[in-house]
Amino acid sequence: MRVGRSGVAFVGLALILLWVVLALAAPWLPLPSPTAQDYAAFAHPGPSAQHWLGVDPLGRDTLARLVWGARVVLLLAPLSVLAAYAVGCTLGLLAGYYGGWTDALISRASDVILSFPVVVLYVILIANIGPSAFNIVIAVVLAAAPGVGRIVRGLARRLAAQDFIAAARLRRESGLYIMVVEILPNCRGPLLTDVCIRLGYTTIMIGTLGFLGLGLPPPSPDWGGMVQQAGPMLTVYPAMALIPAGAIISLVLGFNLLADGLSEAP
Amino acid sequence: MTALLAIRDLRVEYASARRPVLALPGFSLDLAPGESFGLVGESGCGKSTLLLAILRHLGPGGRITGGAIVFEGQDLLTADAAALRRVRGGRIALVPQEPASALNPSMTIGRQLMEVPMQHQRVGRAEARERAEQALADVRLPDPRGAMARFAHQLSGGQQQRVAIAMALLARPALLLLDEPTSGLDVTVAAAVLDLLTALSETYRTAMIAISHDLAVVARLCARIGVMQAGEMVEEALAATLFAAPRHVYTQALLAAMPRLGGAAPRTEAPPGETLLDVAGLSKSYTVGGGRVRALEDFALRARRGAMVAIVGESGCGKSSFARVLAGLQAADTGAMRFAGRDLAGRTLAARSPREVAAIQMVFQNPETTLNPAHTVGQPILRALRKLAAPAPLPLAARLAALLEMVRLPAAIGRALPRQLSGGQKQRIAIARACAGAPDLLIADEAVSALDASVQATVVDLLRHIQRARGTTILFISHDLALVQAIADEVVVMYGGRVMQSGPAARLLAPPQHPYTAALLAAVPPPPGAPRAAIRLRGEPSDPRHPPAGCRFAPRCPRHLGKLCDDTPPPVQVTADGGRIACHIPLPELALG
Amino acid sequence: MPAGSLLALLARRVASLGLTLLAASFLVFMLTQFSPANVARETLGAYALPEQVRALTRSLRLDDPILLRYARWGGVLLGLKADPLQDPRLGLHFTDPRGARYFGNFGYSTLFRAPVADVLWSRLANTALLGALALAVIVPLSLALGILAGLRPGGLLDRLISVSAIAMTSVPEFALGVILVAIFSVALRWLPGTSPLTTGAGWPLASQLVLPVAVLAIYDSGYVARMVRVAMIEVLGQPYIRTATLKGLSRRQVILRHALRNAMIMPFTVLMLQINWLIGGVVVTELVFAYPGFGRMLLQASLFGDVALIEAATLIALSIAILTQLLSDIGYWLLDPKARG
Amino acid sequence: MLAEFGGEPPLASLRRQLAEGRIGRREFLRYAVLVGLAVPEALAEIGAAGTARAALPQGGTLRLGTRVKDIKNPHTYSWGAYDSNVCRQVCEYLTLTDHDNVTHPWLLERWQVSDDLQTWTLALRPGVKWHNGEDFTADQVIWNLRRLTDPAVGSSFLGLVKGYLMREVPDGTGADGKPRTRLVLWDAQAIERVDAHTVRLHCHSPQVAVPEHLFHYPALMLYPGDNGVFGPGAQGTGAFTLTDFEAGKLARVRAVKNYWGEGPQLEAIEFIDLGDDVSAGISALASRQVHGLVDTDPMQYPALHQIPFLQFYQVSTAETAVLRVKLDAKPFDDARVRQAMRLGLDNTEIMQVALRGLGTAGQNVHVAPVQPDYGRVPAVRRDVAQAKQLLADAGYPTGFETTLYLPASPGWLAAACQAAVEQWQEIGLRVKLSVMPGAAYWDVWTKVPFGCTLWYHRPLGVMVLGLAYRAGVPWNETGYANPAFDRLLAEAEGTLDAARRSAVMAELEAMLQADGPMVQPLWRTLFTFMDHAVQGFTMHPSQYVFGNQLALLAG
Repeated sequence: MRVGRSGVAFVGLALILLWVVLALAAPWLPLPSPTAQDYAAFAHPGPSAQHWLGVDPLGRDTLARLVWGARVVLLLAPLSVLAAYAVGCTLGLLAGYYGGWTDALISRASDVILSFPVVVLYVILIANIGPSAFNIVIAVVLAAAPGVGRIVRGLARRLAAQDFIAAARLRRESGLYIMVVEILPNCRGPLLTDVCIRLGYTTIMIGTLGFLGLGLPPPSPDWGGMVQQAGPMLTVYPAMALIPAGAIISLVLGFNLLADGLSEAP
Repeated sequence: MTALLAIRDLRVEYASARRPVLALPGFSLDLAPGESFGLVGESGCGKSTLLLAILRHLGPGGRITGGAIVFEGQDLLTADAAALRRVRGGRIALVPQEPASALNPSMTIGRQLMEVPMQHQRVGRAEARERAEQALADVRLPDPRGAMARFAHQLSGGQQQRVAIAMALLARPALLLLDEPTSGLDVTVAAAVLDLLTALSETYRTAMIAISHDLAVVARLCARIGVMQAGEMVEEALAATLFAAPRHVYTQALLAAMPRLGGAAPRTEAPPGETLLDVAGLSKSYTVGGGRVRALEDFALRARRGAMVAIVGESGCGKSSFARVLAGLQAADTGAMRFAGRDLAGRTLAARSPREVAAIQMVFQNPETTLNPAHTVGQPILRALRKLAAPAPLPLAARLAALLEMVRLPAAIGRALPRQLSGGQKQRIAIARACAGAPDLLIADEAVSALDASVQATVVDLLRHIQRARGTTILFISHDLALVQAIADEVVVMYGGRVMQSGPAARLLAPPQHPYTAALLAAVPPPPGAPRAAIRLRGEPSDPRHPPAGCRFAPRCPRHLGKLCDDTPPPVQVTADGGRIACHIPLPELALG
Repeated sequence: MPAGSLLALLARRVASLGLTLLAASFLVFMLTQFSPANVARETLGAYALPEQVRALTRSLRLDDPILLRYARWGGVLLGLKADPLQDPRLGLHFTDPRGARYFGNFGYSTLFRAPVADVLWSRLANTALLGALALAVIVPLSLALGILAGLRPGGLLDRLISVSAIAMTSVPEFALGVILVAIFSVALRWLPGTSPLTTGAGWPLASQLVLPVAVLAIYDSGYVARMVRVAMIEVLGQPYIRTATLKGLSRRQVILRHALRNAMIMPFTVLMLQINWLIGGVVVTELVFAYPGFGRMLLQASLFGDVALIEAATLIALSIAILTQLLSDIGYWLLDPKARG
Repeated sequence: MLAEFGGEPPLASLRRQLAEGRIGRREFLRYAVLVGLAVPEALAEIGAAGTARAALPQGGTLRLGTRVKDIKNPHTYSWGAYDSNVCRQVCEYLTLTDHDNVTHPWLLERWQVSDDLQTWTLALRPGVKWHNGEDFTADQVIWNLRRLTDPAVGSSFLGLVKGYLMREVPDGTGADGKPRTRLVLWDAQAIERVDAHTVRLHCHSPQVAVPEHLFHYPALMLYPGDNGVFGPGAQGTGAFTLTDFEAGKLARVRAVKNYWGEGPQLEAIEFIDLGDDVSAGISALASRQVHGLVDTDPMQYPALHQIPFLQFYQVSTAETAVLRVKLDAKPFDDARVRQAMRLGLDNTEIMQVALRGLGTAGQNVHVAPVQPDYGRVPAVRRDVAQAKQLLADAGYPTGFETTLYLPASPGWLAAACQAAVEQWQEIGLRVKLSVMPGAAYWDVWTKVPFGCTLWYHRPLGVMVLGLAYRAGVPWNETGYANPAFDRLLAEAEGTLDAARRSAVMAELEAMLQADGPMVQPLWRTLFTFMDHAVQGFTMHPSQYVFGNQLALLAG
């Protein structure tokens, strides 16, 4: 049973690594520039010897855009999840360890944000502060940090009631030391799974924003934007939209399979 | 008479990551109809596996790889599913450990009970209802009809255990399997459950296999006892024989570790020092679920330097609350707590001086949560040395090694992670950690109650060693009166947040005693053949949010006087030998027992 | 105490609803401060003269300080004051058949140039239809898949279902929409590619709902099924299941009588949360299928900077979310005897 | 504008030019009807006859995919194709400019213009009735025109007629202490009632385009009783009446009985909102949920082109995207830089990418070959080496970095910009794109140093040059100020002699090619697809739909 499960996780890891390797190697791969327009391929955008996966509606190499787009996703998704974790863990630890008013304040504020339907929150945020890599990070932090905070708060509360925390207090450790050294390392297990799920979800979200026209400004290769731009060509050149869609699916699948494997592992 | 149950060379394995673990290498047992057999052994020795193997229901990964289990002439190992279902619950019934989780939380008690006769005796609903209600009455559950409509969580632990017993007995099985029937219950409640089981087995003549880590419990229930170690029965004998003349060295160790009333160890020889801790009128309350719980009320205690003072009482009596207030984890509401001349009552750790913090340290109850699973076990000791201990010329590593040596652990263990340690080892680490700052007072809050008997004994020994060798005052908190009476110099008996009785340990055994003290003593299972104490308490501790106006113990007191006890807090009476008893019954009358 | 605790719960929830709405509405109002969209310009079109834009900005009082605008908006919403935009002297022809002053007046949508109330409710009804249908698929599908998978963890069926469920949740809605349209509208021509909810073209309403519902249901069922599976596995590992088995009950009886109800408690909450998710999930789906619903309206309003409409939509979405939470609490209260005390 | 006709009566001048072969028949037709010749007569003069309409089938509901936006205040409409298309079926205009740029009388029977082009007499068509049976009268026309020119109403019609019907008067001081002005009709009698069916416009300066202005999309003739508000059941003179309307979803008009003109054949028209997603439009057409689209995006072409049951319609226009710079902003203040930017682009390729071939390459002159006053200039060629050299000369041997601002819609603007940016890379220009929401861009479009502006179709090149490149005019987004250019432009505006004017225009265009403030890479061909069942449709350069001309084949 475990072999089967970890096999699934392995597939997930392999999918992620595939994209990571491609993204890292992008500058050295024998690919055209992701923004270069091939006017010759324009009329026949399907896969060809020059363009293995064809070109996009503006005649740009799909493979190159996928690979360079992977750099964007694989930078933005982990960065924003990391930032969300930094904020979420801080809030969660404060609320969970200190309790009382600190907890009430943080928890109520989180409740307000968590009550928003997530996509609505992202749309309102990005539509108002404008689409850019930095703002996407801001949006993910605002939308995801309360969720992380809630998990960490629960863990911290449970851990704070344990005897080793009382023991630490008895040796006059500061609150900061207890939160960071005593509590935080023990949140690792449950959070690791959550990180993977959130990475997958953030990838979807970045794609969705791109699809809604709220993604990175052109001509940056943006997977969601690629699907959206190729959407009108679907009936004529289905591959143009389905390939970037497949790229997003494979990466999200990778994160989700890994999360599944991690959560099932002992 | 043929055997009801014959187990031959039973071999059980559990799948594991590397290779299968042999839980039972070849177990054999014969049981006659109506016979009761007790199996004792420490956790992980395979005794629960045996019970589940008999019912052929080993959890995931468990596999019976050899042997035979013949029950009423049928080999259960080859029985088909239908036959197995007839046996389970019908002919062999299990009283599970921890009834709280063994009862379905979303199904009424009544429906869970009715399932048994409906399944095994093919009776209708009405008939099943009647039988279920009768069964609840048989296990002496108050208000059986009302209980039918309730859910498990609405019952207390003792009541849940009675329900589980009723469920097991409903189909009139030929064999009853008892899995740790009293673990998790308070001593007075456990005593009542044991009484009930004894009575029932006499009434129904049901054969019984009872397993426990507590030799006293199986001895109380069963005529024949097996001692199990690592999957093998190392000794088997009649109860009286086993106690009188244990043959196997393991059995001897078990017996030696078993605390016995009156079997007092040598007391502190050191002359009583000056008063280190003087607590008076201490109160502490919490808000829980919309109500106020008075965890401590007018609490008083006095400890001399170098003495071992014990606080004893059942769960929720307030003993741990006191420990936390004393340690400074929480502040008291009112009262005085003078420690080495300074009042600490209203001051938590943040308000105490470094020296005051270092002076009072604590060893916690649960070995599983006392160490941070993310750090090596040496880390908290090192931190304590750095934060609490006075500067010393020796390097930290050497001081760590010395502390580990003091708790009789090898120095190398400091680099291990908690999960690589046994429960006893963890508690030793906890003691070393607490001693790093050379405290004047060490609080041991139920520090040994989660440990197996033999381990418990060695940890207690260690504490007494520290007490003697370092002159450390020890506040020993426990629910086990027998243990406490054996090791402590002074004992405080608590109930419902109040002190019922206090005084020198030795004088607890003889009247005049508080009725609660007497009940606690009576609840300690006596060795086979010894006379049984008759005092049993009614019901269970009342809701701490709504305590009685008078004596806290009044609702359960066997010597309840009436309105006076209910409405008026009892006076504290001082006995001739320095004991203090809070009771309305005059001392001479109390002395009559 | 049980009934009392439920009442207390209700009271707490209503109070938190009010506070949350207040906080959220202010948050959204502040957020629209950052919006680059200029309502006056958008209203008048690209070629309006700058002075026309300035005049309309003044008329719409868009140059007032934000706190003042927020207070005014709140006053109008509560029916304490008349909507200043309806002043006929402004010549905006903003009139609301309900009058200028009533409770629940969300004001005037500058995007649709109509009272928000005129725009909002019919779209909400359309989205409710979509959401209800999606839920009607999600609930039985995810429960069936989750329970089947949870019965034998690690078994072939479990692995099949688990991996499919993960795969289902790994496909973003917009990608799924594109894929389904490619298959069912373009290649097979079985279903219409858009869902404008008009039947003139011969596509019955039902056929227009199939793909949007499928997108929502497929993405979400995978997620919920995994939750149900976990709950089922956890419940099946509980001691009371062993008790039931050792009573001599058959596996079927154990699962139906003892496992299912307990295994439903956690997924029930999760399922109720899906209503909240659906409100957001429809944004993408409605865009892909040109469905005249709440989500697409919200997207348009956000891109346009229509504060009144964004506020209204947000508050309604939040109210639904919080009311669902309340429903889920009540359901939990009914499902789990422990919650009843 | 055409300020004068060289002293000669306009019609006589046109006839002479036609006779001398100096203008084409189409141009003659266009100007002749503008100055008052009825269309059949004008057609007769050029030897053509109106084509008889084939018998069209009756009945059916036409469904068109579009955006359905608010239509309540017709006089303030701002989206020509979206909102006025619904109202146009119900309410009508005094004139009609057809897909050939020829303006016909519509609710007017005819018009007459004084030789100085300052007095326009508009005769109403007799027999036109509102849906409620009332006569259509001069008083109602005057009510509409006064309302359209009332600044408080805020109609964009005002901008068109400002130059010859309005004047500014002081209006106190503003909050900033500066004096304010407001626009009023230049004379109380500017709009004169002659009799019950005749209105006369008195202009303070000559204007030839009055009939075209009367077809400006907000200039709908509304029923005064409706107080300028349009909605279901509103009065109109048109062939249809509005029955249902829900913004963002659907508008539905139903045919009225006893329409004064030809048609309608259709029973009803539904305008169905398909949102902003261009894919939805394709899906809707492919699934035959709509018969056609009002507006299309070049990206939709490949898919729609493939659908067998669709008919392609197109019309060349003067709609374009201008990548323009601010002349006072470094480094664009150097003419060599601007020239390098033009030389760095292959306009044909940009057009191919951005419009998928549905257009023609621009010559960086912002006057379209389809405009009658276009003057022939040499085609532009990409020359990377020369562009680099020019940049080096200007002090940018390695190029420079800059940001190009553009509105988010329409989408092909971004495509054009991306193509240009990619090509500029080769000459060392590193351009970042900043896409702004449309409303945000239109707020700053005259201020950003480097922007991409969409210019819609206008019938004459001089109109565009006058709006965008004359020194000091409000829409001069580049700050272009060239006295020689302005002098020549005024000359072109006052020249009716086509050959002479084209020569002047060629000079103007050459100036723009030499030191102009922009690159203008393409001209758009507007197109759409309609189901074969749709009859009588022609593609209008402003995407207008005339429901009374349309019909649906059964089945």
